Amino acid sequence: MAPESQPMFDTDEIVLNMGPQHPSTHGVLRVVLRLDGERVVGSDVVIGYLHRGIEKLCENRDWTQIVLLTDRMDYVAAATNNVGYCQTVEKLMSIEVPRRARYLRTIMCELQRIASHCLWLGTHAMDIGAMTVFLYAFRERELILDLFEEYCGARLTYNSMRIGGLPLDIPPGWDKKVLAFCDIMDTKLVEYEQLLTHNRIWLERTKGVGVISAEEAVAIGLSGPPLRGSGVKHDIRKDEPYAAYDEMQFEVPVGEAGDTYDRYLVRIEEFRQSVKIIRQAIEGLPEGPITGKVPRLIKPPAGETYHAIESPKGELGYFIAADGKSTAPYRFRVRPPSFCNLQALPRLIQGHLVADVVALIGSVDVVLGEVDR
Amino acid sequence: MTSGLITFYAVGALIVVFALLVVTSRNTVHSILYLVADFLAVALLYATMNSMFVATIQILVYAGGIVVLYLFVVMLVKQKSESELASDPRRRNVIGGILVAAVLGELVVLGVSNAISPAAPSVNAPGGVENVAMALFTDYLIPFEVVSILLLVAMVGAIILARREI
Amino acid sequence: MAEEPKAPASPAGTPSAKPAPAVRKPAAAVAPTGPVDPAPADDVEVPAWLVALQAAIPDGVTQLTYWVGDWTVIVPAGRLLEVGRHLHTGGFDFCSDVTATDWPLRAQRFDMIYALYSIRDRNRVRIKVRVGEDETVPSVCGLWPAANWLEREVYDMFGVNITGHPDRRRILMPDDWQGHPQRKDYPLEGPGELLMENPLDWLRLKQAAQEADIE
Amino acid sequence: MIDAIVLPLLKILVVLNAVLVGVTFMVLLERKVIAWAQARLGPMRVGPYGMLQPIADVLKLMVKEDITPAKADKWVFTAAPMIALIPALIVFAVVPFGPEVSIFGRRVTLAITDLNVGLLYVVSVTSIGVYGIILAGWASNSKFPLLASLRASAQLISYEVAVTMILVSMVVSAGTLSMAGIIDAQYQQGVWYAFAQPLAFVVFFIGGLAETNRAPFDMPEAEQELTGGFHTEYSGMRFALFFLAEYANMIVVSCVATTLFLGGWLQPFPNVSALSFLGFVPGWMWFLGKTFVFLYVFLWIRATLPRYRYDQLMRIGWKVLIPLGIANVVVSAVLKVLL
Repeated sequence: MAPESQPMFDTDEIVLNMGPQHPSTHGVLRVVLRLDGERVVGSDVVIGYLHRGIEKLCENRDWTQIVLLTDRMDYVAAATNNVGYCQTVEKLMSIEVPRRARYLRTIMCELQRIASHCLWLGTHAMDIGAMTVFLYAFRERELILDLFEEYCGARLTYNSMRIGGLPLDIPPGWDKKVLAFCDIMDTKLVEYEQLLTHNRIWLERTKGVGVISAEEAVAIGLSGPPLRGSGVKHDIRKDEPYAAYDEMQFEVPVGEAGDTYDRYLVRIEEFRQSVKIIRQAIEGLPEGPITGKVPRLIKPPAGETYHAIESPKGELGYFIAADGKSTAPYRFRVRPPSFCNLQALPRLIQGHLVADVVALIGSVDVVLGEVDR
Repeated sequence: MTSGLITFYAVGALIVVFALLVVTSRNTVHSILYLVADFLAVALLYATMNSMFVATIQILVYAGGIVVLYLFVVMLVKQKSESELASDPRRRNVIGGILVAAVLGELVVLGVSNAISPAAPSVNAPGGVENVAMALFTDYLIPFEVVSILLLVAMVGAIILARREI
Repeated sequence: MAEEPKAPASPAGTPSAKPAPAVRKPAAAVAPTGPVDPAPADDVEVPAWLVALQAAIPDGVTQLTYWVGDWTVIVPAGRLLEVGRHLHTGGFDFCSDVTATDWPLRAQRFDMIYALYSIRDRNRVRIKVRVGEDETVPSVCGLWPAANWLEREVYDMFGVNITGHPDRRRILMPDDWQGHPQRKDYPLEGPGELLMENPLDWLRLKQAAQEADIE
Repeated sequence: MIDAIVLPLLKILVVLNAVLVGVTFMVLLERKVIAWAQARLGPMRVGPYGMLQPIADVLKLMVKEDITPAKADKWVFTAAPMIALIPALIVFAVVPFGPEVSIFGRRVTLAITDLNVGLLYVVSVTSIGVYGIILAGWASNSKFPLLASLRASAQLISYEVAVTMILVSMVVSAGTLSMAGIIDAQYQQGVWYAFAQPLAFVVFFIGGLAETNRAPFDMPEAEQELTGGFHTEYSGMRFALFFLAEYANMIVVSCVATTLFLGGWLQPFPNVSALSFLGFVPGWMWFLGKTFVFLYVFLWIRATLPRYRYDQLMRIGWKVLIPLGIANVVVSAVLKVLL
């Protein structure tokens, strides 16, 4: 729907193309808005600009080579993708992962959640005009990237997991550094809250914007913080515990009104819960091997399974079918949380103003690498 | 005295030129810009007669307020392209011509009858703040109140007409 | 009752002695004919809601499978909406995923897979529907609006004929794209000319090439 | 002859250069202040601690290509930035920088001119500034700038009313429209109006923020939504003119606020004898110091506060500031009569 170009501005509907190249669409997302003045009358989300065909690629790669490709889907939380994939294959081959590896996986997932939420907070606040929070959030994210760089040598695409456990043990002193990071994070969270949570302008820009009820959120397939923001207490870490989450004590933050402000509060509380989990996991880190009994040439028996984990964006599910003979999965399917959360965008922005569309894209927190795969 | 006279005529000429430009310019926005320039020239005229209060009010009310709304209207309303304007049948009617001739005639008569003598710029300028204030609130109080009520009615009417649930 | 996987036509896999040389292994020698749907072993106790489902719609469930802890219900295309409505009212309110698998050498080529989750009772089930290339499958957007984009992606990637979908357009590929990329007979390196005219010839050509490569 | 022609020209020269240089250094100050607020250093590369950055900016903008969009209305497109800048600069004619001072034995008032309608002059000239923004939006002949220019003009007009109401109440309590007169009134009454009428002070400051499209009200050039607002199509020197206009407007609002509310060049507690030692600091130093405080607060607010949505901004303008302004006029008038 290319915008029709009238010579002069007339007051009926105009079509505005937000994206695919736009400062606040967090990647190559195109939202075609039909506006009546400032109000959004209708919208259509156009995606697919970053489609690399990862699912098809994985169906032509070995089981171990696929870990690399899962890094590149949600590039903001790469370790979570790796954990999700490895656990699905371990479930297929019913491999028992040693306790130390499960603890380390939990720590990595929670560190990745904090890093992803830092990026969300920074860009979300920047879109609504609070520039300083962006710099603060990225300063903390740098600390996490350093931790990951020390562990697996990379800052973005970690390749940090292997089927059956971890490729290498954590360097000495790494756990001390993680604890140090947790202390810093607690003080910095107070800074974020001071800047935003009780800020009148922030309240005015986020309260009552993009309200969605619990039933509607479940029906349209929202998951993760957007779903919990509407009051649905569903967190896969609690409902279907994986890695070492069954041994961790933490609460699942839930909002009430289901507006942008509640989603913001849910994610800010998730920061704290993640720090709490990391502390418990580091203190209780058991000794022992870091990989289970894994055959040298990985060939899962014929069969298929669906395994979901709680990524920072929502329910990240892997549906993998093996045919028992070839060294590549027969069917490799990813249920990306950003894709399903983005589906709710037209419903959320209906009737709002252009400025709210920007706030809502930030509030739904999508990563286009995961949406387009 | 002669320097006062020269400036008066210069500014006067400026006003007339701008007024003509307003009427003759093809593009509507250009004509509005000339209108703004015209009002500023009139304000300049008041300034040369050193009644600064009236000059600043002229800028504030006319140039800063009313013409901005003209510009709003012009920008929002769909423009006729230049070609349509030229061939618009209604422009070439006779009555328009007669009216213009009549007005011009009156001006000439007025100009000739009382010898051209520019109002001498007096020191205690009639346009000073105190004089205007005193006049406004003593001799012309009733018309002032009537005009303010009229404006109020106009505002309320405008709001009712543009009744979109704001 | 479980379907025995047919022995694949040609000897399987690559010679095992030599370590994997090339970075990318050639794809499966021959695409197997269909998924392994193992029947639940006898010591596994069928959950109540599954029994209730089978009771409520006797011919709705053609087969029940259990594998590494997942329950799958194989349903004929005609009864999908009925089974879906029963499960939806039974608590499966969250449709987490809709996808498909392509078994090109099987009569009913596609497997439509609906992964459902119940937030209240915290359990998962998968509905599997076998669909041929020319058959149609009803859209479940009425029951779960979440399936809207998921079904659009299945249509875009596999070309499964989904009817009753409110807005069935391509979602990831450009609108004027020819062919459906995630089909097994769609070459990894993108559409060549031969593929456009006759995909099955292309597939046989590719298999012949692989066999020649093995001797 | 000298007093009538040469002296004013000299004053204009000094003030104009001071303002233009001041504006370029304002840009550096803004980037530095926001950088410090965000735990980073800001420009450090050009000159020691980035001090020569403004010169680099000006040179960059001068040599950059100056593009005019194809179907744009050429004349209006080039005139718009000038129309935006000129009012911002000519307002400095009435700003009283300092008291009477004698240089080389000649009494010189540190203000270009002292109109008896000074304050009204300020209001009327700033109201011309809105043309620059409207015409820029219209002349660029593309959808985004047009939307932005409509927003900007609506915002300016509504906040202009609020600010004018406050100025009226200041005139009521000071008794004169002339800027120097207001400062003397504050000296006679022995109190700065910021403390005499704190509400007016706050409303004026908020109105000033909105009038210069700054901080929480920088709707028109909200990059996130309208890709750059009304100066999307501008580049090179014309864009620099808009930039200068924005910062010059900021300085104007700060100067007017200092004159009206912080007693211009008066030292704090002028008639308290104990503090008379403050007298050695010259008047214009006080004036510049107070203006700098205001400018710093402008930048500080930009670093911390998020941005209002357009309809909230209009609601605040019409439903909060203007009623407060009118109420302030009434109250100060009643007080003036009673006291």
